[in-house]
Amino acid sequence: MKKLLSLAMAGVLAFSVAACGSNDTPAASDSNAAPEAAEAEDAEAAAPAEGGVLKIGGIGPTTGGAAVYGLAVMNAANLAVDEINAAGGINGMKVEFQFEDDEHDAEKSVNAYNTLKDWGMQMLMGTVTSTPCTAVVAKSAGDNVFQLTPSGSAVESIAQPNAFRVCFSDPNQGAASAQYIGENKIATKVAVIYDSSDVYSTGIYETFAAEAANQGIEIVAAEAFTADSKTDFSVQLQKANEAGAELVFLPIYYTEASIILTQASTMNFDPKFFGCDGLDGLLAVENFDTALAEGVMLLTPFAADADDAATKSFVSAYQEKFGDIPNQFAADAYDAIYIIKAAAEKAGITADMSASDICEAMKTAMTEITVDGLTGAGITWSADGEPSKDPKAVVINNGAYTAM
Amino acid sequence: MAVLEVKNLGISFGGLRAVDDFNLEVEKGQLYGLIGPNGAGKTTIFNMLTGVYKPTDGKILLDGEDITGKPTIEINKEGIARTFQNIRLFADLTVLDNVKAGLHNQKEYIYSTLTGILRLPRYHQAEHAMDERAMELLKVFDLDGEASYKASNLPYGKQRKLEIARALATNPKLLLLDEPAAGMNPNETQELMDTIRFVREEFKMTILLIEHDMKLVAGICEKLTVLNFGQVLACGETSEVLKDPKVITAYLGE
Amino acid sequence: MSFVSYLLNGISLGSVYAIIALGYTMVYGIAKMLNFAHGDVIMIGSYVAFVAINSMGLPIPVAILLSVAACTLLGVTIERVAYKPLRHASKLAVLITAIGASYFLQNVALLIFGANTKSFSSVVKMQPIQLAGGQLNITGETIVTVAACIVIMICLMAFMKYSKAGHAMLAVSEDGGAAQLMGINVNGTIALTFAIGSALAAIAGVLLCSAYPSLTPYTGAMPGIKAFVAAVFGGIGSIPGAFIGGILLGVIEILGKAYISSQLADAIVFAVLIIVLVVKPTGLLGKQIQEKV
Amino acid sequence: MKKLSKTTKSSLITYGIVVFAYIFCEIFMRTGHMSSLLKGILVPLCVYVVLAVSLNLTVGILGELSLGHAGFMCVGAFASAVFSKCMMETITVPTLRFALALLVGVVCAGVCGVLIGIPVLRLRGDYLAIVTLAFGEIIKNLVNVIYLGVDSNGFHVSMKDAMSLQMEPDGLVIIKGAQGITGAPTDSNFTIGVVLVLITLVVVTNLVHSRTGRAIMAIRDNRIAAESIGINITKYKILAFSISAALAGAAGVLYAHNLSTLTALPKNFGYNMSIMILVFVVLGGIGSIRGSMIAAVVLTLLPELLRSLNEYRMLIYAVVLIATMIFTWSPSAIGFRERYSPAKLFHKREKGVQ
Repeated sequence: MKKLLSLAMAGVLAFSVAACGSNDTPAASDSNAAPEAAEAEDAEAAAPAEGGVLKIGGIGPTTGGAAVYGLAVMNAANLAVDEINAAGGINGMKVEFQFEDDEHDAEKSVNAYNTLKDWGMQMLMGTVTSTPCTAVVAKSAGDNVFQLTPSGSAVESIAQPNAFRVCFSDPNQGAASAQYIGENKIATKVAVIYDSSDVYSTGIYETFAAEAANQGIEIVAAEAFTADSKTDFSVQLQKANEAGAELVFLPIYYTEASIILTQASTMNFDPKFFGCDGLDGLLAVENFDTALAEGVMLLTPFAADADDAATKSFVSAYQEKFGDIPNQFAADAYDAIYIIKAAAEKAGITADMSASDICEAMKTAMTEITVDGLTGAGITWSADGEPSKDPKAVVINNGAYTAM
Repeated sequence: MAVLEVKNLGISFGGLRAVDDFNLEVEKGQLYGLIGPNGAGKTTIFNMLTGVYKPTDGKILLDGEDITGKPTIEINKEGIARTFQNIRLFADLTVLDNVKAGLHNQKEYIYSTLTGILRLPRYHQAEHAMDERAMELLKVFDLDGEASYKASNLPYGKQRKLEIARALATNPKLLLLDEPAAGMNPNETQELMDTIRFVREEFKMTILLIEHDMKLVAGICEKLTVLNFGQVLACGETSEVLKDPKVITAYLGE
Repeated sequence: MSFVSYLLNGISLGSVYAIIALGYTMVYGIAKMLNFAHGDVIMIGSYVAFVAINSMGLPIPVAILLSVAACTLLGVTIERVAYKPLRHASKLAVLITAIGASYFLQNVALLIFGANTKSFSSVVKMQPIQLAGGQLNITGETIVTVAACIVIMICLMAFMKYSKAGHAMLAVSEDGGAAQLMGINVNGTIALTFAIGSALAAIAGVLLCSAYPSLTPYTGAMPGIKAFVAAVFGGIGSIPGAFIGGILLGVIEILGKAYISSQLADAIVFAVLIIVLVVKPTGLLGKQIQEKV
Repeated sequence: MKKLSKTTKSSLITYGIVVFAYIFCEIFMRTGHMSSLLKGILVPLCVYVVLAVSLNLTVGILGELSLGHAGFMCVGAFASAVFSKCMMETITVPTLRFALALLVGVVCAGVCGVLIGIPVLRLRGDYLAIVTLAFGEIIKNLVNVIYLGVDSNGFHVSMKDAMSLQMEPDGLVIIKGAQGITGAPTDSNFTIGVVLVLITLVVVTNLVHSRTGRAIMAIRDNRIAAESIGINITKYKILAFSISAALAGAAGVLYAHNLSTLTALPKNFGYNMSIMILVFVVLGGIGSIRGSMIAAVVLTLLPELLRSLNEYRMLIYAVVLIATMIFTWSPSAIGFRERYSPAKLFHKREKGVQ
């Protein structure tokens, strides 16, 4: 057995050495690697295409419990890349997009990032989930690689100057939700059901609770669940009910929300429900009884059944290609690719630039562009990476989003 | 003076009286046999003597000191070592390590875990001394040639011997042997008898043994106690006890 | 009143755990292995039922039967391919293989059915019973699950007690080698156990997803672990133990959430398990095994 | 005496492999021939090697199945990360800070090992396994709800949320519940990792070949016999268990100082991770230190090398796992191997002697 393993070990080593020997990374490699040589190699690789090839990497979970988000991002990004390439690329460059799995794990995410670096990635669109994003941002900042996360919403996820995001930040969403509820006098007694083992959920909950105090909202019950006990929500609902909550705030994802809505209906508990962008996708759950979601309000930048042409064409293209109705993650990713395109055009990125030069140019360009995307019109960015866009509050009416 | 003195020992399991009013006195250097039909309670007595079971009543004195109901480890430290009916070796350890494990509590070989991890001089010195002592013991049982074998790879007879060697390594005052000849052929049994005698002489050991092989019992035991249904049936010099009609009936039936 | 209501919710959740635990404990009792893939067989069973009902439009009883058949086949296949070659190997090796099987099933489901959540429509068409003027609410799913659980438990116990195959299972569970010598087909018996356990998994899956209607490739994993805990809680290998363990686990989880802390629900469940095992090392109804010296 | 030199030789080979691998990697890294992926994965490899070797102490040497090893890693990781984050300003020498953090992590994990070992080790077999799993999950759950902050008034702890810490405005939240710890210094590097691997190997191999190790293995092989020769079962079980826990804590420290973010997700500190480590141990050969080490390296690299398979990656991984288990453990496969193994030709004589 030991011999067997030693053999395997030798094989693995040989494999990896061969692999790394053959494609020494052109972009963002060690500081001591000669830049001229790297550039030359890059240009050589780019020679076949007319304006060269721009290599964009993507990272997110495509296996494991969070796969649904990663797969949506991967699919939508591929869709956007195909469209862009069909329309002549960015600055005449053909875009190559490669997506790596991180299993929603920080360490795996860094591995994915390094794999992409070896591939020659010049910009990164990722990562999909917050914690891995925070880990990867630390690495990409060290290498000075431009990073745009579609959906990493934690504050720390874009703590570095090279990182930007498409979605709202968690505090932003929490505060916006509280403000919206307070300003529109939707409810004064609010219960919160959140996932205490999840970064996104606790992040929103905390700022929501802080802002609620300013808005004259009383949080009558704050009940948690965890990744390990998210089968049954009867207790949380009953507590909310007994505390007299008029509204239940759900800073969680739609998978759990669909159970919460079902259980609330069976126990005849009928408060208003209010959620954030994580709830988007609820209506697209296969076989979900949309009557249950009637009246649910959510702050979401994206609605799959919106009437504008961009959303319509995106949704139909996505559905045709992948069979599902795209959720907000997909929309964020689709936007992310187009944002990269806009910024790259603004910055005049060319394929022979090093990742570090691209990053510098992109950082400036990001603060100068204004993008109309699926997830917001006239989005602009500040230097700290946060997007400025208005959250759209929608309410579910007759199984469809209606603007509020 | 008696090395082992057992007074009115008894144990009940639930309603079952497994051993009742058992008395025994083993003198220093004696080779004492405990015999009786299957289920008579012999091994139960061994288990009480070694602290595996706590007696319901009665007293066990070792060298005059009361050890009744003490935990097994303490009793071993006080000086009782045993072998088992169904061999219990440390199967994945080497023959040598089995004996060295037996030397675990011997003062001259003790060193701390940290000493072992850091391999301080004391470690080398103690391990070396242990190796020597263990090899000595193995030589007694003619096992020195197999010192580096895995214990489970030894043939059956040698495994029984190794168990005795391991028990002796704990430097006991009293050695309990539970059916040492079980499963041995006549030649092996003969050899075993010689070894037991040799051990008694060499180590000035007091030995109490359970055995079914009457040839062995008659050959080496000086005194016998016969147990039947948990009670003492007869007790005394080997030759006399074996002639006792009660004993013959118990063994052969009416 | 709220306490009674929590209790009912606890029983409702517990009955789902119990029905999964029954399958777990069957397999453990006979094959003496922790079948970590059991939770994932449940998930596959749910998907089969989902596809049968929603895509193929089959009537519910047919869909359930199809799911049972599929799971039985799956269980026996896994046993044949992954566990049988390791019958006489270290227990740990089988454990790892079971984990491999679990990963395998999850990833197969991910590839076939995709990662998107599917909403399972309940197979129970019973109206909820309202007591105390609507303050207490017993759902049809709860009633059916508890009833199914009790029926299955009684059937299993009767099967073990009166049928020839049941006797063979008991014999194999006591001593596989001796059973073989007595002319019992040990491999056949173990395969039958897996068949029964997996058939139960299908029913458990359908009921799990009826009560908590969201289906993903990872739906089975956590309930599987919880049910495993429930089985150990009740004394693994014991059929009534699995039932009691499951119900208790559900009740403790719900009451812990309700009265202690909803964040610490998992810790509470596991802490109770530890206390029970420290006091009673083989679970509530487990057999005490004394090692003979 | 021949035997002694044999075990020494074996451990020297193990150390040699590590040192050789280190030099090999350093050369490739310095000359710029190593891929970023491999560079990035070197420290995690050390983490997993330490974990596998330490779990082997519990599973292989003590002979008890533990499914909660990741819990100890979690304790070590969080304790040390808290320490490092607090001391970021005070101690500015990264290596010194890491060494002290290591001490903190190891001690905390070791103490947890003792506390958990006392109730757990009374149980046997699968019951013990499930209780270790339970403890692992409890640790993960607790870490997920702890909020810890420090301000001018000292430390504040809450189990609810960051608001209830009631800190002064100058305060710094160190652990933010599920959001974990971010911004702890990334003090670990490959050299430190390798040193830690070597320390672990030395501790475990020396322990195994000492009086203590013999006692532990005696308990594993036959508890009743061990008791009969005066070996204190409880003491040595807890000793082995807590040393194993402390080493897992060391791995946790390395883990925590490798990335800038630390959260207790089911993936990294839940039972999934515990099982992952167990897979290393079983695949490497229960009780074989070198085997654990190699298996940890191979199985950590495998999913990365399978990346080109995209969505089939984890599927293939599962198949490889099952296939390897059957190949290495199934009696018929063992027979097949022995008949056709090239190694057999060389070892024919050696076998004949036994």
